[in-house]
Amino acid sequence: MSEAATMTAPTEEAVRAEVCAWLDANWDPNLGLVEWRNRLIDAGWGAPTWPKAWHGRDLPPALAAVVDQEIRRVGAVNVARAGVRNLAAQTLLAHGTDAQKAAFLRPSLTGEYSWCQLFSEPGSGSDLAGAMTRAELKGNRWIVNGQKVWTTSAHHADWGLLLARTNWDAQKHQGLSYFLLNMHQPGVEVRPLRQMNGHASFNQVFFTDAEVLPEHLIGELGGGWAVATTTLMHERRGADGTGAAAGREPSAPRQGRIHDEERAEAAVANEPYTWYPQRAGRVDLVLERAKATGKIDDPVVRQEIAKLLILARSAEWTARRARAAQVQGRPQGPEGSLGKLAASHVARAAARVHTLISGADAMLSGADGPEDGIIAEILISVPAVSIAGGTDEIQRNIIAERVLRMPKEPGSSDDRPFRDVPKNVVG
Amino acid sequence: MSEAATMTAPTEEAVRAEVCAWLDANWDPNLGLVEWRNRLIDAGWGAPTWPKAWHGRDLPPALAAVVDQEIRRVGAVNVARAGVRNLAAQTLLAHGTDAQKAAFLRPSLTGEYSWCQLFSEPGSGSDLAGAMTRAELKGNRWIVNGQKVWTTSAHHADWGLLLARTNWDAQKHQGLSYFLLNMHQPGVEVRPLRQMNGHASFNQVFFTDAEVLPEHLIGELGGGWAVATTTLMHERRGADGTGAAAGREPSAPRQGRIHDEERAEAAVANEPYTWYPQRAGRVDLVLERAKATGKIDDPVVRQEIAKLLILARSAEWTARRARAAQVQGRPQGPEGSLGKLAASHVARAAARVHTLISGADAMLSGADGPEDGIIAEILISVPAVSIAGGTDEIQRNIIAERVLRMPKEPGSSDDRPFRDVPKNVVG
Amino acid sequence: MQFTFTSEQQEYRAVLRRYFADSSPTTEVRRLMETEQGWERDRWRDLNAQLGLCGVHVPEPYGGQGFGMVELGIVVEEMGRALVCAPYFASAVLATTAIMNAAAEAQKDALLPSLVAGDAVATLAFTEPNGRWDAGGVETTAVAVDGAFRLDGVKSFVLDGAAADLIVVLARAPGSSGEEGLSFFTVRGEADGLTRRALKSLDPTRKLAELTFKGAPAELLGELGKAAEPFAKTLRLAAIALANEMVGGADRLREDALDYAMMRVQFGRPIASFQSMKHKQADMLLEVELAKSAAYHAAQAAADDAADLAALASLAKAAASEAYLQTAIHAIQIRGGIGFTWDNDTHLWFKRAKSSEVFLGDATLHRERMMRAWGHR
Amino acid sequence: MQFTFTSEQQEYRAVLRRYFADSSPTTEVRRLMETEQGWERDRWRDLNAQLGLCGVHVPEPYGGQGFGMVELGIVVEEMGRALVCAPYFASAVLATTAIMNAAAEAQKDALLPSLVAGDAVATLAFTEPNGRWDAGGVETTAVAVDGAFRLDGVKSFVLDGAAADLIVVLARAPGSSGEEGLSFFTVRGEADGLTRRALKSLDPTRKLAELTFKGAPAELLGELGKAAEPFAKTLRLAAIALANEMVGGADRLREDALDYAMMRVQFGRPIASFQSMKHKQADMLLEVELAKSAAYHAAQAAADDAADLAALASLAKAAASEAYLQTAIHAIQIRGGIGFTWDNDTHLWFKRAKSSEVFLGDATLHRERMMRAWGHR
Repeated sequence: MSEAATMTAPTEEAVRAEVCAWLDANWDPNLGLVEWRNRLIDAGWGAPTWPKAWHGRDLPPALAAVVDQEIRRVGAVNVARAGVRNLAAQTLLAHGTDAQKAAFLRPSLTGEYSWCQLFSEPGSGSDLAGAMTRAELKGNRWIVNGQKVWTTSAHHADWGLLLARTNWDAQKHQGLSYFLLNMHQPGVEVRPLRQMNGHASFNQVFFTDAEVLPEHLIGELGGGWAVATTTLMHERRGADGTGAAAGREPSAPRQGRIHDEERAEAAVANEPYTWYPQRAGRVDLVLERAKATGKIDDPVVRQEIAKLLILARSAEWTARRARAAQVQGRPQGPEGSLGKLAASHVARAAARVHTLISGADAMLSGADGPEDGIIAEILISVPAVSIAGGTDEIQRNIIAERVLRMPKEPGSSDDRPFRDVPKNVVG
Repeated sequence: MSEAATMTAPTEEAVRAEVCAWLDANWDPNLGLVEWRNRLIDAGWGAPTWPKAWHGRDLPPALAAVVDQEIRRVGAVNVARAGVRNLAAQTLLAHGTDAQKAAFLRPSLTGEYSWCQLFSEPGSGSDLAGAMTRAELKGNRWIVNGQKVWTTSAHHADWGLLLARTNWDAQKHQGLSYFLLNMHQPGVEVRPLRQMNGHASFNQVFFTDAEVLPEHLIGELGGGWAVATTTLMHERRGADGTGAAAGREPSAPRQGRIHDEERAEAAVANEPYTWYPQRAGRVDLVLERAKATGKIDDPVVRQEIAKLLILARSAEWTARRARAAQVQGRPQGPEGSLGKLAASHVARAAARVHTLISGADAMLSGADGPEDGIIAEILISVPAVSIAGGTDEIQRNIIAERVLRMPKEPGSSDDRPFRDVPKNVVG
Repeated sequence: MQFTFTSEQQEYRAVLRRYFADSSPTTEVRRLMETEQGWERDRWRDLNAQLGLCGVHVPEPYGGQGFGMVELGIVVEEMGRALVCAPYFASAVLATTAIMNAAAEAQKDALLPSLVAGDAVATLAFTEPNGRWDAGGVETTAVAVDGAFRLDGVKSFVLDGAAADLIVVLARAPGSSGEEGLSFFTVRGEADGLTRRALKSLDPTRKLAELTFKGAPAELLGELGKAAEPFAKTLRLAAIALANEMVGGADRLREDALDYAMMRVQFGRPIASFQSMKHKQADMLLEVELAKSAAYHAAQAAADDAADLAALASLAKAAASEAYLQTAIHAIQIRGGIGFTWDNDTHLWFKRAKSSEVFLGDATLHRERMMRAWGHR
Repeated sequence: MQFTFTSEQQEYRAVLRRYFADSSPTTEVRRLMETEQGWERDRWRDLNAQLGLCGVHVPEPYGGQGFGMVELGIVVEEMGRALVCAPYFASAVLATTAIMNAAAEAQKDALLPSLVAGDAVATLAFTEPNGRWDAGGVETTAVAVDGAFRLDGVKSFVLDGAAADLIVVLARAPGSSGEEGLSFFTVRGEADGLTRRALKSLDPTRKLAELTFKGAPAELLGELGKAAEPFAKTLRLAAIALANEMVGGADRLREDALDYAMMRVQFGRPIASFQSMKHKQADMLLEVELAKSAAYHAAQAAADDAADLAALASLAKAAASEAYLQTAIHAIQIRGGIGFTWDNDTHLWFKRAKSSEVFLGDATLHRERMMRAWGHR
């Protein structure tokens, strides 16, 4: 939101009154999902922190939270604002042309366009800027060839946020450009990527002469890294739990055509995430499991459970300190960047405790395993927490350099032309 | 010992028989300490692994152990071969001229010369090659100015192993030279360095125009680092517990003038080390303390004690695997370099367990503290284990690079002239 | 539940931090810790007069400022950060809180104002040589001899016990046990039948004493036999205060270690540029921030009089015990040999971390208390 | 006590390592783990025939090679390293050891040769759905009905229990408890009154089954009511064997993770050149070497029939449980996302580490057993 906006921000009471009045007048569960969302968008209630010029009201986060609250309270559906969709929108708001904003923001909020992020590659895991997927301008088309990986929802995404190399003679970060790629075209092949826990919530995406229109270049040619960092910054916020996740909260089962449409949308969007609670360690199951098995009476197990609860609660309170500071509009303290690293510790500790509690049963999975296989899924899913969305090692680098302002390692600034930089052979 | 030697090594029986016969004929507790040691040295039994040309017999470690064993068995005194004295001798054997060996080896073995190591400086802790103490040749003397630190026994040493910079325009490692410095001269001031546990087992050594004779340069001018690595290699062996520590084992109280002399010598040599057992965590005290306090019945404490014992025993067995391989003359496996790092883990775990066992009493020290203050001394001495003689971080670097053959970090090879390298300002 | 400090609270913290930085440099800490008492009465009275520290959580009627546990938490956190040598924890936290929880109105009127003013220094004597941090460990007995009470028994680990003017003592009726028959008493520091012996503490900035009562004359504080509940409440608040003091010290250690790493050069580069150092500092930040969150949350819960305060207090103390000591260990390690020397200041906080780790009960004890308080059994 | 392997033992290890590397690549492990049985009888018979694995620790009179626990430790370590899919642990380690410890001479003559030859596959059924790894957990009863024994009860977590030809079962006299009234029995895999159900295991390379006995006919093995001591001895040796199998897997994981770090490039340099990676690899080496020392020492102690073997066996299992899982966690982390994929081999060992962590009792159980065995109470 703009500086000007914060200064002239209306009061909470005023906002609450205005949105309530509007909802009374407009909310109707028998509307079509897209139809209703267009109304929200026209009124600026769907994305209150966005600029007035683009479907928003320039409201500070604290007041936007009030709006979302009221929309939930009356049981109304909100716009589609979660996950990659939000990253796409924030990136367009920051770097898009008016034409691009006009073309993509509204259909994203209505849910008509769904998105996926095409950054990671097999050869460059933590080193996103080392992308080797190439985009070459041939005639009036960008021709894309290469391979991406860890792409959630690629199989049903309409558009992809693509980071591709357009200049191999420039230094690594200077040779990248950022495109919007239409996923519905022959040059794009999406293959599911099976994981050690049997789920396939990610995809590999292969480009063979895939096409991108010139007007779908975001930002400057060769300026892709700057655009990507905006996307990543918003992604990290989400991971820290400090981002606006309003759209994600599941609404209680309600009647009406619009709710059915929303549930169908959510079912598709959430399908890849069914095991994510297990990945996080399911701290919520620990006490009931300990009581069910009688291990709650074992002093040694009690200590381990206590350590886990202390870690989990402290992490939760740390995230809330960060959110509270953000809502107050005060500069966020160090606590903001710690959420992801803390989550890794919590998940690993939870897996240990679940093993301790389950004993021999920890060897069993599926229908034979405790909690109908949930415990086994925890044990073989937790290793992903400290990797997905930036490994613990990367998180520590980020905390050290961005929060603690510690210097980069020598030799980390590599000014060779990218074609001369050592790379992994992938194939 | 030389290659040739190993091939023609005599049998264990032969060696045992020969040394026994010699001891029967020569051992006499009423001899003077130096007198007796000179006999041992003349016979080559004092340093059996050393070359025949220099007081030794070119025996492999396994057979040398037999000799030491027999000397202990008959209750005879051995030569002075422990600690820095051994480092000095090994360094001279590897890099000294015949004149230097002739001048220093024998009086070291007899105990007439005691030694200290003048490597570390306030400005270069882990970075020994960053030494800033300068030696300049003026007329026919090397004039030494600067400051050393962490010098054990400097206050009663006769000679110092000095690493000093003789060329500031060469790269860091090329500008160093290695000298033997006479500690008994006006230009040398030794000040005790008090530690957080109240002990002062180290010294600071200040040089103000201290003098070194040209013939006391060891190895090449500018070749000091190569010589120092020999010293350090033998020091690390000692730290790993894989070195020949025969001389260090305290002999049981025995009668005779020579034993009194030896005890007096040991008292001086061991004085700085009284707190070292506490620094290592005193695992030996854990069970009796747990039984005395009744904490042995606490299942939680039992687990922590068990973890400690498992760690300590495994570390001990790992060191013995390394020694056994060494004695067999087989190439030492990775287990050899792990001793020091393992010792840090053991000590920290022991401090935790002692705290758990002592409870509120852990706040008390001296006569009011448990075990007459020993527990308190453990708690405030353990932090030194992971620092002294190479920090845990340095140990990990060494293991990664020398054992696992992992590459050095980029930028770690610094070919600037030393005068241009950033340094610490030391007050 | 509030998760940030108000701007007034932040301003108050800033004032205290500046003040303690000026008035309690480590040269001063070192000077005072070498004295037998560990603090100086005049300096302490002045400091208290200027900042009104002792009354921060005491209602105005007794001369206090009428703030709550959040403000008290800020005071002790800043004191822990600067390692201020003062009888604050003994007098303002332990004794004053016990009096507020247990005493009759008239007794509060009589005792609190001089403690708030810093004219008198008090402490709380409850633990005994058995080292237990609960009512069950109390063996000292109180008997009424023609109307006046007399105490017999030994108290140990009494904070500033050798210097305090007034000692609040937890004792029990002969033959009683556990939570039964417990009462608070006040005993004058100079009372007959009371022998005070300074204990040699591992942490020279925290003075402890052993008090032996042989028929020492005592005045009943509050209701006879009803001390169990106010004592438990006092211990909860004390644990929360200690946790806040500890995270203050831990955060100071972390910051100083970071400054050192930024300044110290090895192998031709600042050691702060080594990845292992960067990761260690990141881990330290995480551990300290988590412990701070627990300590702040407990203080806020106390201000809100939360139902599960007992669990949250033990949670905060357990988290602080681990985080402070671990941070102190790292802080020495980061400095290498220098960090182990007497002249380097790190050991001052290391020793405070070590004594704080077990004072009022170690992490293991408080984890078990937390589980019980939450009813997990 | 011997702290190195003889050159013969080292040569034996080298032969096995080469052999398993050729015969059990991960393509083969993946193929077999997808089968219900998890191994193939013919392949197994051939492999055993060529290397005489099943008889390594069995005296010559029974067709074995007459070596001891050190050689058995080498076999299982190399199998754990290559993740060989075979009924070795069930038949050669558990069942064969139980028979050697408990059976009468004539029974050994009758049973051992075919097990040593690999013609028959046996297993040991002792744990029950209560998941206890000791005699006290046994509820299955044996009753003599006109001269023949019949078993009733349920055994679970039985290794290769669904495929074994012969099952050695630990059962007790009705009404007995604890160490009393325990006897070993043999039951044919196809016996009436025995229902076998394969359990879905988290670790697909280790097949477990639940066996339900309803009046199943059984033959007494060894002395009636005297199984407690031979069972305890069998468990000790099994724990030592498992510890050695585990350190083999851990060392393989460590080496592969190191190779990956040397080869993988990020930010224009091999990730092996990052200090945090170097330190992690050093820590992994330390943890694995310590666990290897404990496992080797326990095997040697078994060969020497050391007095405190029970303690040393539990020590080795506890150390291996922690080291194997921790190494597996690091091995995945070092590879990043790739390490979490199904096509990457790391998870095969991770899952084996996870099931081995609790099989025969977790680290907590064995730490307590070690303390008791050493008489620390």
